[in-house]
Amino acid sequence: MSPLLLLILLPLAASLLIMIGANPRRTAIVAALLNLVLSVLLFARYDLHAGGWQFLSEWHVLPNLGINLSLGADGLSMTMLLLSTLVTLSALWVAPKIEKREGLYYVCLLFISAGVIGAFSTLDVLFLYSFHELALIPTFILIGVWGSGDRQAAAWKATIYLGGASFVLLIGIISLYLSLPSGMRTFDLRQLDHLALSGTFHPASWIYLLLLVGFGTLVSLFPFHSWAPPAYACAPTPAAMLHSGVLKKFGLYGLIRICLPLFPEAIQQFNALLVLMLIGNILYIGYVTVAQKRLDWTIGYSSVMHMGYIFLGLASLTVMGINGAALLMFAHGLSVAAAFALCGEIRRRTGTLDYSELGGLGKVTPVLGLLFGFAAMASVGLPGFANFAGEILVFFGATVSSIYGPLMVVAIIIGVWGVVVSAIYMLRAYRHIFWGPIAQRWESLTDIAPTAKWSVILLLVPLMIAGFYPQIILNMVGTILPR
Amino acid sequence: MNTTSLEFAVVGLGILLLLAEAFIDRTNKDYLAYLGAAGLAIILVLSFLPLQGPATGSPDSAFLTSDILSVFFTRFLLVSTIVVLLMTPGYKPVLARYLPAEKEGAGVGEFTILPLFVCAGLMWMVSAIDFIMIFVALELATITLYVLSTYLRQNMASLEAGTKFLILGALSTGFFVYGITWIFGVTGTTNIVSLPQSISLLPESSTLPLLFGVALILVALSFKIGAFPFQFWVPDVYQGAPTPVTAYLSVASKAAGFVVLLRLLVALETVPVLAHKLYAVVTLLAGVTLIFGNLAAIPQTNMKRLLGYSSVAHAGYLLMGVASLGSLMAIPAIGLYFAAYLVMTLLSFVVLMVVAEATGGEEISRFNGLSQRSPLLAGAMLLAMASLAGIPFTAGFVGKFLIFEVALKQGHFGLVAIGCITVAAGFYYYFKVARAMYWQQATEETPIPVSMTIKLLIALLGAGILALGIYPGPVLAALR
Amino acid sequence: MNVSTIAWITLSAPILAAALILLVTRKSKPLAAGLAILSALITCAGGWILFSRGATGDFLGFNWVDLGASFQIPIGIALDPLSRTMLVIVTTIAPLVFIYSIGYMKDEEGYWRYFAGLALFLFSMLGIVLANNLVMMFIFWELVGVSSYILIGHYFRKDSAADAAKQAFLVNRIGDFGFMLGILLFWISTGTFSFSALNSSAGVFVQHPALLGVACVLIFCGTVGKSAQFPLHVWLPNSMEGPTPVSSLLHAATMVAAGVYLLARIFPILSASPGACEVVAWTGAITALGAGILATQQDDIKGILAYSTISQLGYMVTGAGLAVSAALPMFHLFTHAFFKCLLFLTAGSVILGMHHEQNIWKMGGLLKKMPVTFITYCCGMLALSGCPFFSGHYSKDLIMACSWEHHRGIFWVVVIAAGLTPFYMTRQAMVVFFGKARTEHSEHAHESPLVMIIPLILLAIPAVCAGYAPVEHFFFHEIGSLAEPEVPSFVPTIFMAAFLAGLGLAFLIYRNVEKDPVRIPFLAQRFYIDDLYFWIVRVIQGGFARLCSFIDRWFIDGILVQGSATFIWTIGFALRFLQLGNIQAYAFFFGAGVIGLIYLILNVR
Amino acid sequence: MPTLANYLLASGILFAVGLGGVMLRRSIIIIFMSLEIMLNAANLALIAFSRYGLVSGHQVFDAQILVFFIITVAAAEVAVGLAIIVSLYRARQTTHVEDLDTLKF
Amino acid sequence: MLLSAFWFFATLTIAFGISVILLRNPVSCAMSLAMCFISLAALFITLDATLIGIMQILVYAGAVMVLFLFIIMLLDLRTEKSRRLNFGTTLGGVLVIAAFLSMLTQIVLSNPQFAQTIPTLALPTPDNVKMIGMTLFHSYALPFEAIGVLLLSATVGVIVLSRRTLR
Repeated sequence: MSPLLLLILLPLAASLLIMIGANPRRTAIVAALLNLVLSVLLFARYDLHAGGWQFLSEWHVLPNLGINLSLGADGLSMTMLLLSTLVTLSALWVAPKIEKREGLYYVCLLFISAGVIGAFSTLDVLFLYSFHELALIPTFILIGVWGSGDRQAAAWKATIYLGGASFVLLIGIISLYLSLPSGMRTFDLRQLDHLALSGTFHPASWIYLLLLVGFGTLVSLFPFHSWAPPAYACAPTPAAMLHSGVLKKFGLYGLIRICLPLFPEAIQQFNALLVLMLIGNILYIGYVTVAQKRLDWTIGYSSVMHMGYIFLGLASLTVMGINGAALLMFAHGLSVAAAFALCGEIRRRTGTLDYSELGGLGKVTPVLGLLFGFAAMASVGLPGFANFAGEILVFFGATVSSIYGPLMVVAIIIGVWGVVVSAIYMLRAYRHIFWGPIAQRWESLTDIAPTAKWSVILLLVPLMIAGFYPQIILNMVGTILPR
Repeated sequence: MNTTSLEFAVVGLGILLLLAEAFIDRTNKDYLAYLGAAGLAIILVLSFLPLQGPATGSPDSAFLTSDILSVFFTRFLLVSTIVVLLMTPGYKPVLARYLPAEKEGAGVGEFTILPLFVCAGLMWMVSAIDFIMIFVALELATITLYVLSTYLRQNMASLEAGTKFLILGALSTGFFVYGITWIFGVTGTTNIVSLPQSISLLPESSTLPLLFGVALILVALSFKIGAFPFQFWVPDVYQGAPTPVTAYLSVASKAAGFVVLLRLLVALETVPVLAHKLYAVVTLLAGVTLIFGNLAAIPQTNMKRLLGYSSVAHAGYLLMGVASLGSLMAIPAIGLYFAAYLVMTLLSFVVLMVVAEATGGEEISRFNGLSQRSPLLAGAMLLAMASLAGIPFTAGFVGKFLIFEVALKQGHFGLVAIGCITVAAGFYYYFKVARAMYWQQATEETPIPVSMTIKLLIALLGAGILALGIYPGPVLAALR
Repeated sequence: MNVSTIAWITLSAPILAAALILLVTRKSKPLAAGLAILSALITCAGGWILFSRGATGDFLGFNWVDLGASFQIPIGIALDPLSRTMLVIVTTIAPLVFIYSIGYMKDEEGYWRYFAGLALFLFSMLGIVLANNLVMMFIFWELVGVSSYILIGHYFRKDSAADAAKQAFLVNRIGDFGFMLGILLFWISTGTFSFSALNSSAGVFVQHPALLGVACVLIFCGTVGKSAQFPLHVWLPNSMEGPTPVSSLLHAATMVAAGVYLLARIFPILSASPGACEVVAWTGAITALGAGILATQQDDIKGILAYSTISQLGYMVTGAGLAVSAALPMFHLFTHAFFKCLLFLTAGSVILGMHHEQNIWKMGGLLKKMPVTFITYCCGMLALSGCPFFSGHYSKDLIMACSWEHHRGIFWVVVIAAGLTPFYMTRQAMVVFFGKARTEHSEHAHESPLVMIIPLILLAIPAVCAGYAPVEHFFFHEIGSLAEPEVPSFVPTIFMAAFLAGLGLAFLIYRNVEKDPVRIPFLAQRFYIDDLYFWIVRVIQGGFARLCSFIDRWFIDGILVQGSATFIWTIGFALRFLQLGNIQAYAFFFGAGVIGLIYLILNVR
Repeated sequence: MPTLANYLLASGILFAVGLGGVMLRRSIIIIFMSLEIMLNAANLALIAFSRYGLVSGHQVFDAQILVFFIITVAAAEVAVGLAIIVSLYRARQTTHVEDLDTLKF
Repeated sequence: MLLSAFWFFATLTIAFGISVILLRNPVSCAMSLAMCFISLAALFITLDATLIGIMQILVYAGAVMVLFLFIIMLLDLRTEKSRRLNFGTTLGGVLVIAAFLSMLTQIVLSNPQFAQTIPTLALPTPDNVKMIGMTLFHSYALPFEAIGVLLLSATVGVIVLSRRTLR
């Protein structure tokens, strides 16, 4: 059995066991732990010198349509798989005690996990898409049943928006497939890359636009972002972690995987558009974030804003920029998951995330405050966390490509300014929640529980390792790019 | 083995069961359903033996054919009839409530047996290549379905549905017949296969009358498949008719209509003047049907009515495939879509029947909290809804994927754009059911009892959804 | 041990200490302090060894980022005269402040947090000093920022401290915005960010002097933020909310000087751009003058020192902008480090003696109660004021002379600032130590414990001597020439006159006064710059943010997203009413449909 | 001699009359009668086409067979239809289409 | 001769057809319908479709009409109450009919083939029944069998629907 298939099947098997009646929490965590161990092993076993796709396996589904369930991983997928398993374990671990329908809760989470793992480990574009969609219904249920705030509206919006967008994406994928000469049609990434390299394959540039809109919406590219903040704000903690930390990266992964190699000209052609949109992400969303009055919305919008940096890296079309973008994907996944985990912990204690009601919690929950400080600083892009390395690389990449036009220069300036903006809202959040005088009613709060603490540390440690020595990730990611 | 014998076997089975019903004195008529299902299952197995069409030159060969389409849809019809038959024992309580019965079980037997005649009619219809045969087979099926729709004689909804179906159905029959008349008058033939050749010999002046006839036939077929603006009967009849009949109408009867449409278009494709116009019209029909079906479904609150609109919506997707017949993959795509449609629609009707019986109503709000009352039913319904909405790894996704693939291949960009909007709308109204089942609280907590037969049906149909969604290869191979 | 190993140990000892304090010794006060001090002592030893060995070289640690030959970000140590001298300054002052902190922080909560922060700061500062390239310096630059944030916000439950910490971080970030752009601009122009390569790359810019100017000014933005130059100076006075040793170490002696060190680091390339130098020099001069003026009207003992620090940093920056030699600003940095550290520590001693009272108008007559503090304070105060035979005199004099030589306009500005320094320092000394006790606290003030006194005495020595020629030669002969330029003899006289005028005037005004006889609200309110910034942040930025938020909620989400959903829903809602339920209506629609379809099929082409 | 067009127009008018009856009358029985008129209009056209034999040039009997089938089907349809109308009447005491409007929207 | 027969019966057929949809009393309607069918049968005979013409009279004017009348009597249907005429519906219906007829006329008149008069018969009339019989039971055996099933099914259906109580 292929190790990657095992990686996909473990969460599914666990959810099956839960449906049959196994202890939900224990089963889920064991499966996630096994998955993490497995993915770390695979990460370590990946042969950097050989590069390329490894751990390959293939099952025929519709061979004459060129659809096969082929699994395989290169450095980028390995990185994303590691991210997925890390966040999955952390999310399951940090999940609070569920009173009603505990099984369904964990089944939904495991399905999301299986979906993202599948998406990151398949070589077939159609399965890439399909696995991602596996998360749609579980998210709908999770937000609707266990969410907070205006959860129903948020769940509806996210579901319809993402459903519609991914259908646009599907249309794009089919168009891409159809633009291959008949007889050579395939969904296999390897063959697509090969055809593109050999110059026999020139998909029309409007297909790129479809893919950009489709993938872009999943990543909350401005102006297709408005589903994300309410969904994250209202989702139960583990769902928000998985969704913003991992699932969202799928869109970026798709852009790197599919669009970069196949649409070299179209990307150039529409780069100005992309740059304009990402400026919207950084500057406009940045300031929207500044105006937020609740922590969950702040983090939700901040995760939208940070996508702008990853897009900047992609738009730079340079080795540095794309490396930076990939590193940032990994880093942002971990940091935003940690932030949401802690956000959930705060909410569980206080029942509110309104800045005007909170304050001074640092005194009664020092460890929570410390960990949140780490997460906030990571999000701000402080050196020592991988986010910083990613951003730096993105800036260097963008600088290289800035010789092509003044728009990129504007984007860089705004991007660097965005670092200031992100500091504004993150420090504001920290200031309002943990610092300042403490209100009487918060005096008796308890500090973070060990499970939550360790699940956040589980996210922060790799983040710092990658921050101190980003080359670990860059070496892996670099296998998809020419040096 | 000859194909026609399959239909006669079904008719024979029906007559046999009628006799049994008449002479065996049992109040519990469940055995009829099981016998019928078993008989059909045997016929289904037989259909996998090497089949031959009627021998060339024999009189039957002018009426029936045995091609991939007919074989596939014969099996399709058999499967859907089996499912519907197995649903009937679960529907007994409703029949008992609305039939003026002298003793227990009266009327149940006929309700179980009549679908067999419909099945035979539809089987003839999918194999027919002559308008006369199509007409007769269509009427056999339709007239029996009038009876079945009105079956709950003391239920106003059922009566109203039956009357509407009867009048509008007869109206469409009128147009069908008139259309046949004109085609026959101009070309001198009623045979679809020989139609192109006859047309090629015609003088130019005959084009207009020919088009007139074809247009009227299209009207009748649009009525049958529920395409806008001939869909008006669909939501009303679906809502009012007995649930197993609705399921049957929405799956089997629609499929037969599509097969005829396909045969007609495939034949006329070789006629340049006609093909172009026909595709334009079908494309337009597909567009308006998609919009109407999906958008009007959004505000629905009655589950059966919602499924009615959804059936119109799916007719739109199927018409999209029909409009793309120029592609080699179109017919397999449509066939697969139908296979998917069968499992997902029937599954939702099965669950609907059980839930409606347990809660006493068919509104979506009756599903509130179903996931707590019966995780099995809720899970099955969720799966069906996911498939109807087109979530990957379900049959519905593969169907949509192939349909949109051929549509794009044929350059129907407008349809695809409409499709994007309607798919999003579809997410909304299908997920409304999921919301009721998972988000809402149930008014009562008691578990819903599910009989073994229903459990078996749910398991089979659910497995079918997943199997088609993950590994559609075999079905697709059967269509090539 | 070879030089490289010593250098790496020096650099990494504090971060290890910080990590250990965070992870292991949080519970134990002595262990936390001990670890921090141990690491400081190790760095001190390392610093002196490296200095005494005259170690020179570029030691690559590892490639932090390595994307092939074309792009690498190395983490490496550059040892040269400049970094060695700076290393010695930092590592000498740091242990003293660490030790002093034991006494000062004895009764405070968050002990471990404080020492971990100090250790982290020391690590970051050493990183800045030793960095061999701009990106590495930027990394540590940011870390310095965050450690400063942690330390200023030590009393995080006080609103003022929390706000001050946030402000310090953000203002620094604004400076770093320019710094980062400068790095990018230099890199894209020269293809390198290593200091050695950069400083010899002036040739690249021969064709594009403006580009070089812009790049240098952008880098200088980093200095403006970190060294609190106008207009980003606002955070430094507020940062006095932190514990006094922190103010002493970070916000007086070392961290704020990092900006000056950065200018010295890129001095060769900076001096190749006259335009950039002009900007730098003027910024420094304006800062020196403006902060000097503001210092005269502050009431907070630390506030006065904070503005004096800004003013002195202005001197240093001016020194750098005169493009004479990298040694010029460094020399003032060197002397300033000692006397300003000393001044802050004595201020801390006073504050502790006054039971955390910081308003000078509530003190008075402390001369007798805190004699050692007073004496050491005088050393620092006179050095700062530029009194002859005290260290500050020499470095200031040099800058003054050079500015006469190179830029008359700046000279006059600097002279006025030089006159203000003795004025406000004398004011402070008069009010705090002379006269009679104004409050209860000042009557019961007491001398500080030994652990605090000893660092004071130890620092007083260099505060006096650091400017003497042998010392200067010992530390600076390798960095660059510090020869006094040939200036007319009246130039030193003007300087002396300014000193005496300031001293005398303050003595006359503030002798035996109960409350401040001079009240100038415009100055007490800091030129209203803080209010202006507050207004900008609140109204302009806040307004923009709210506008964006409004657009996002009501236009993008409201009209575009929800609107289109509602639109579709409405169409659906309307369409369902076609389904009238009436057979005749259906028949009519059917008939109309037939007509339409026939018409279509007949007429479509 | 009447032309084919005469017959076709007559059949067309008859068909239109039937269609009009379906659209305009409210009694289900009459609507049903109108439907029968439509079928008979088709029969007339069929017989005419069969007699004139446009393609073959002589009388074609296939059309008459079709008419035969149509008459049979129509009879069955009438039987079932009237049975439905009777049950409707039994349950609602009405044969008016306006009264059938519970299923809508 | 034939022409005048055509005009006579065609006018009659259409007139009775129109009276079906105009008369208010159901019984009159049914009678008009019977007359309509009878004149239609005459038209069939002018077209040499004697058998069909006779069948038309037997099945339609005979059996079907009796059924209609029987039901009208059974249900005791009175004159349709003169409910307010829905002007919109009426106008719409008339428009649809007019459009249909205009299109039909256009189509019929556009084709010169339709202008031909009745060709002479190749075969003598008496063989008509035989020919139909041969065709029906030989070539059309399959649809004929299907019609049989249809009748069976319809019978069962009618029984189920109209029995007062089910056994």
